[in-house]
Amino acid sequence: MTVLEQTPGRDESGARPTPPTAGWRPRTDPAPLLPDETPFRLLGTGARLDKRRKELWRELYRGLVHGRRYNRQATALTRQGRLAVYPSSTGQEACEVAAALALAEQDWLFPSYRDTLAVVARGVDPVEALTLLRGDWHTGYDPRAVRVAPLSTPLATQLPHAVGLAHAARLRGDDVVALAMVGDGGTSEGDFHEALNFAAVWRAPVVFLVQNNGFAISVPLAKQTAAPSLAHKAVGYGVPGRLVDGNDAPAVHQVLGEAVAHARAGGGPTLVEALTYRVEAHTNADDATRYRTDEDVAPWLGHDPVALLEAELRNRRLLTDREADAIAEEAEAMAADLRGRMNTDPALDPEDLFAHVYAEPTTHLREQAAMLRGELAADAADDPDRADTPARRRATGRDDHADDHRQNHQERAA
Amino acid sequence: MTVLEQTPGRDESGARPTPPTAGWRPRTDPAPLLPDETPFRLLGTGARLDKRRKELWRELYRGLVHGRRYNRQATALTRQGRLAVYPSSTGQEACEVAAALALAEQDWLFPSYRDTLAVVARGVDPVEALTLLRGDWHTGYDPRAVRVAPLSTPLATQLPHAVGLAHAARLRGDDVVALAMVGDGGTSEGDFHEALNFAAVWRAPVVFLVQNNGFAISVPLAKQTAAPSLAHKAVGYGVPGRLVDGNDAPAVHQVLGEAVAHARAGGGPTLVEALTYRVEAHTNADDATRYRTDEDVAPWLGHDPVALLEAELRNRRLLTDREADAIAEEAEAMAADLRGRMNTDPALDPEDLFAHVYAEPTTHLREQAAMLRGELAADAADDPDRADTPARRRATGRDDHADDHRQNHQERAA
Amino acid sequence: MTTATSTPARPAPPGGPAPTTMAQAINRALRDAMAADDTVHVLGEDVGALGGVFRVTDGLTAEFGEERCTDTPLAEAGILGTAAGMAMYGLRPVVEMQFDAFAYPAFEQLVSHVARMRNRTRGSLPMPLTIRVPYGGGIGGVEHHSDSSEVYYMATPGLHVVTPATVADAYGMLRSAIASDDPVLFLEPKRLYWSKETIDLSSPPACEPLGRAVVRRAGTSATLISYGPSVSVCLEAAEAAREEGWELEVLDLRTLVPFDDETAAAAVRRTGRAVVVHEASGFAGPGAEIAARLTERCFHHLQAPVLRVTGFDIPYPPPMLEKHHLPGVDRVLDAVARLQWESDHTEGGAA
Amino acid sequence: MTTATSTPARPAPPGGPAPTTMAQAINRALRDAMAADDTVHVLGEDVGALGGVFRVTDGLTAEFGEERCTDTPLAEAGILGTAAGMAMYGLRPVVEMQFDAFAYPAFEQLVSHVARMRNRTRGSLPMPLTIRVPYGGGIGGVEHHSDSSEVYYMATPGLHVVTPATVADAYGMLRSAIASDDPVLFLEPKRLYWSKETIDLSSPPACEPLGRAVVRRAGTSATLISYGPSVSVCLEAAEAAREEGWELEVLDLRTLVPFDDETAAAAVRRTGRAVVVHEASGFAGPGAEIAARLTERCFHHLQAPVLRVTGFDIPYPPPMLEKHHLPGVDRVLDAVARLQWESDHTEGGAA
Ligand SMILES: Cc1ncc(C[n+]2csc(CCOP(=O)(O)OP(=O)(O)O)c2C)c(N)n1
Ligand SMILES: Cc1ncc(C[n+]2csc(CCOP(=O)(O)OP(=O)(O)O)c2C)c(N)n1
Ligand SMILES: [Mg+2]
Ligand SMILES: [Mg+2]
Repeated sequence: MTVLEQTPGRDESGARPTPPTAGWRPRTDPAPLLPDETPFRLLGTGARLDKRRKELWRELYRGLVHGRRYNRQATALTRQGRLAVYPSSTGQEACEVAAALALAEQDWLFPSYRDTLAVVARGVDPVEALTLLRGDWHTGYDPRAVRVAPLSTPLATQLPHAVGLAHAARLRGDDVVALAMVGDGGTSEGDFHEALNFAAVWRAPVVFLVQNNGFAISVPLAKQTAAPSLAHKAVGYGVPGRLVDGNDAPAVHQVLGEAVAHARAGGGPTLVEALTYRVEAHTNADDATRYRTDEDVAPWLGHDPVALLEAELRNRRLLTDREADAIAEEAEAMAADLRGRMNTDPALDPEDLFAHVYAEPTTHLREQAAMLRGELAADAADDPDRADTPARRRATGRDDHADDHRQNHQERAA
Repeated sequence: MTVLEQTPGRDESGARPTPPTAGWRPRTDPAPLLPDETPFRLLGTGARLDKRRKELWRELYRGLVHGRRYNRQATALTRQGRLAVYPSSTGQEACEVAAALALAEQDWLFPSYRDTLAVVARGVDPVEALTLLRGDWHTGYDPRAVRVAPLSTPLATQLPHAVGLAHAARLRGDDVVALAMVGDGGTSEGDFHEALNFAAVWRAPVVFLVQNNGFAISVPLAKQTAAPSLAHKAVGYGVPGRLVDGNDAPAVHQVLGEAVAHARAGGGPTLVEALTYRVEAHTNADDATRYRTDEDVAPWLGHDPVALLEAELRNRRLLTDREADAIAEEAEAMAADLRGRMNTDPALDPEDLFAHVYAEPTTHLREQAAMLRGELAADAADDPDRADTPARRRATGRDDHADDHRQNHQERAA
Repeated sequence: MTTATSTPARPAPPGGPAPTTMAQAINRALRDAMAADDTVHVLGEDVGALGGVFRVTDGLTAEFGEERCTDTPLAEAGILGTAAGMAMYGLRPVVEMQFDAFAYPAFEQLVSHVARMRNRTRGSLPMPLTIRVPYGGGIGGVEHHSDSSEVYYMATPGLHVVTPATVADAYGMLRSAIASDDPVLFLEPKRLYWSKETIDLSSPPACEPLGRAVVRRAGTSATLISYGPSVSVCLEAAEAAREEGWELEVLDLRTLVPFDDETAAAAVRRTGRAVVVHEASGFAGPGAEIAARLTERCFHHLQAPVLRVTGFDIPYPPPMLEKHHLPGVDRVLDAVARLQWESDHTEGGAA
Repeated sequence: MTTATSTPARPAPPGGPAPTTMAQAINRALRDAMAADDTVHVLGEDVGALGGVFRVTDGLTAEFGEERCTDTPLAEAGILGTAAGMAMYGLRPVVEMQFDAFAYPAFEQLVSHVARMRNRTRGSLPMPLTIRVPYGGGIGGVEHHSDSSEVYYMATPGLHVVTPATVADAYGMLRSAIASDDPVLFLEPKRLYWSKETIDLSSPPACEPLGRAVVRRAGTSATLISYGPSVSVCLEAAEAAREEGWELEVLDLRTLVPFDDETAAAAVRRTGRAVVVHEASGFAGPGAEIAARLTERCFHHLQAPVLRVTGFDIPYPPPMLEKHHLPGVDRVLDAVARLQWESDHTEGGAA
């Protein structure tokens, strides 16, 4: 039996439709696919922790502190003109960090444009992760090497990629899970729907993490969907839907971890909705006062992922002042390093514009590259007699340079 | 309070997101949105009928018989080359007819490419309804006059149109419901998702009818979705999902009627899944033996919508032999009329190609129309001296006809 | 993501000439159209409270209510598809696509329905839709925020495609687009949003109708043909060209579909030399059609082939490199220099 | 809906020359590619048991299993998007879009990802995807079944766009497309599916590489430039033209991107006159680029402007009218006649 034949949608009769008998029943039981009424939480529940989990919670804390600092630093870099734009995930660090930590080495992460932090938490160099946002033309990191897809700007379009990659890995017999991140707004796109459906039909090892942070730029969730929750979308694909407090890092990690394990075991995809909040404006260029008030934000400031975890760790005596200070210092050093390395413009070679459009540049692109090279050389040449007359810079390969050019011209001028 | 502010997704605080308190609850109760475990049925349930319903059932029966005959006749017309293609709805007549009858005069129908029968059942001339399938360039009927959108070939693309139209009518304060039809395959398209979501958020008066006929051309439902049922998709939009035996015409009519009434009363959209079966091949051009056997089809032939209703009516003594014969004769006459009127090619004017591309043909299109007119005139002219040399047919407005043409040419030739 | 401005497009004061940005002029055109005709509805992502990421719809929801200016769910096919349905009911929707590249999800709705609905229904269901698309580069946008997608629309029969190059045109052409009974792609050059003119929007200057090109600068040596964001580049180049002894004519096409053959061909015949300038990639770009059709119509007047100065045939470059991609004054002048001037050829012969 | 054929594209017998249809040649190319490379996966709507609505994938699932040739859910963006993901993992997906117009839902995936992924990742994530699109008219298809959508792809940097005109090319070019490390739009002229050639697919005839145009008929009077479904029209026209005393050269472009400037320009320079012929609409159609670039390169060799014979600028017409829309022999000859022949002009002068 092949992988595809094991998919859950298929009954024994293979491709045959359900007969029209009075005994028609749903093809799978919907009950276990529906999310719980309340979001899953761990912080404040008095959950018992073994040693491994204690370590994990501390590691999560470290990630949150670094993440918070990273967000702050990146936003500062936009003000200094060192980044073209930065969509901060302040307030959402629990989701970002837990997503990265839920994956094994060989797994793939498919981040959305807001998820630089998850990319960094996965181990990508903090400067490289900012390459696109900096105004450079490429992802910076090597996606195949780090198993992190490019940050996806067109919303929800990365979700089918995650499905295809996970499906391909499964077909090849490889143990790879893909985790794809999307926002509440992104769930409205057709690509979200198609990705979920393909994943379910193919039983692909994918985990979909929706960060419901309340807004799509200025548009609040109520204008985005009328669903009981976004996790309720899962049943429509025959996929389990899970709801989690997105500011409770251990809870997010646990739900994602279970979903990853389920996928790894051949159980197929899971849709996870994490309830969180975008504390800052959409990006540095946005003015959030136009669509929400400080009062709207306030309750969420009291439910801060960093503060929540820190309080719990201190309560449980899993974090000393000294340790907290050390982590803060480390984060400070990371920020200083980031600042320093972002302080210079990257050296971009204009000819790279043509280098990777195709495996081999076409003749046509080589001509264009040559033209640009010529222009740059002319600009660089300081000799004013040669450089100031644009007419001196000529592209080649045109008919006016053909052998019979002059002759033709003379006929014409005659 | 405006229409949009009454939408269910919005709590009192307007655009503000739910606070992150432990008291988080689904924004609407999912339970009533979930479909029943078994499809709704009326035939064979001993339901009591008042006079109005008796009349309705007889009317439905008449529609089914006509519909069945229409499908048969149209398929025959493809064999005679009178129709370019015909996607038959044989076996699905209950859905087609009930959909049309569930609507009031002022309502709109948005059919899919397979739903010619629903269009005819709504009252459109049987020949006009076939115009596009015949190979003509337009819908035949006037969509605005009959409130039937063009049969939609690109799958699921008509669903957002239905939402937009219903929403527009509601904004204008008009009492209009839109009923949009789509196949099981069509539910996989992004447009299905986006239409359902917009409808729910806007609380638009739309009813979505999915005819789950088991196949999308050759692809069986199991490869289309892993959902418990297609009706389970509804909860993910905050919309009620209903499941009905699609071969039970009174049941389909009742479920659709309730959904239409709900929409009319401002309750918003409903998603109805009708379980039915495509008894014939996808179209006359398809070869269904490649993907299913006669055995697969057999159980459905025993659950035929026409036979089911006829048996019930006869059981209940609501149909006499004489009445049944009269209806069959009527249907025969309709088919004869159809045959007769389809027996000639419609008179198409090639210049119509340019007539409705824009409100006013552009200069550019007028030139092209003139060129075609010239060609046709040349072809028509019997004078062989004039017509046989293509070079005699000249388009106008080119530079070779400019005033200085000859002069230029002579310069050049010099 | 979105490189937005935080400067609101505050409408110009109601009376008298005042410095006005293109964003403000578009905003005013929307307001005036909505006030004049209650079937005009604006919809899109963030067009409500936020006023759009470029603030072009600023204040419309406040003035006309959420039903007239509506924040939609985030789904472009859904936006255009529902707008098509609204148009089927007789409304005049004005749709905002947040950025050029984010109009692509709506491509099927556009090509298969919006462009063809009138035709398929013999005029029973016209599509009086306006689709506003901020397009083009030069604003330092990250990837997917600077595409010049006009040729996709030009190649689709049934659509009108227009783009303003001046503030006054932005107002007048948008009013005309909204009034049109056909679907109009109204392409807004992003980097001109903040360009200013002193105009009186309470009595807007007369504007040529859609479908007419306009000569922005008269000249005799050669004709620069352009539209939208590249018109100002051409005007600058024409200024600079005087040093070289050239008097360049500058034609602003304004409407790409339907194309104003008469004005464009006349301009080319006048000078006998022409260069088409645009930001979009050259290969199969807008300039291909412009060059091809003008050559068909003016062949014997041409002293040299119609040349094209365009973006390269590459994915739109990032902020740090876009200056190399965008047609600039130098590149335009280089092309003019290649138009086979006699003096040039003498030189050439001597070289 | 789908105007399908019920004649299966039964593969030609394994050895020796045999009459083979284009559909069979494509089928064989897919089989051979799948047999040669287990990373080649076919996916699309109805490509499995049915073998595709044109039977082009006939037998592949039976031979290679459902995992290698997969019936997908009905969602084109999903098909192309998941295929892109498979390519990211190193597979070589071959995607079937059932008909031209049904590729539009995948437009965003194509333009924003498939065409740009290699560039954005500096080659780390190439997209060795082949996207098969049956295109063009002439088969009596109802609306949305006969679009010539090639210009949308030509205008998108990062894609290769190819289309065969002969059975042998269909085989060879598809093998090359699948072997390419870049995304290739492989456009299959629907009405040539049943065209036949006698070839030996067990040792397929050598085929020019992608990127090369081929002269299908030598001539001296003028050059007809075409591709895909219109090449045979041009050959027929060339035959008929002899009566008029013209010896027409016929160039089959084969690859639209990258364009074979060298061969095409040489052909045009040889005759000094050229007509571009295609089914797609003319305005901003493929012929615009072809005419514009050949004029740029051959201006002084041209005795007349490069003319275009194309579909009208209208939505693709219905079966009953398509004959008026499609470029036919007469219309091609009319255009040739307008290429300003001397004899002609003498006549013209006398008229
Ligand atoms: C297809 C597409 N449409 C529009 C945009 C413009 N845009 C960028 S971010 C954004 C809002 C995203 O909201 P959400 O999905 O909730 O993610 P969040 O920003 O909250 O992380 C929009 C509309 C886009 N990037 N892609
Ligand atoms: C967007 C789009 N993709 C593909 C097709 C080709 N096609 C026509 S009918 C069909 C199957 C439709 O299946 P379903 O939605 O279940 O409707 P049914 O034919 O069963 O009525 C397909 C794939 C199409 N018409 N539109
Ligand atoms: Mg959000
Ligand atoms: Mg079906």
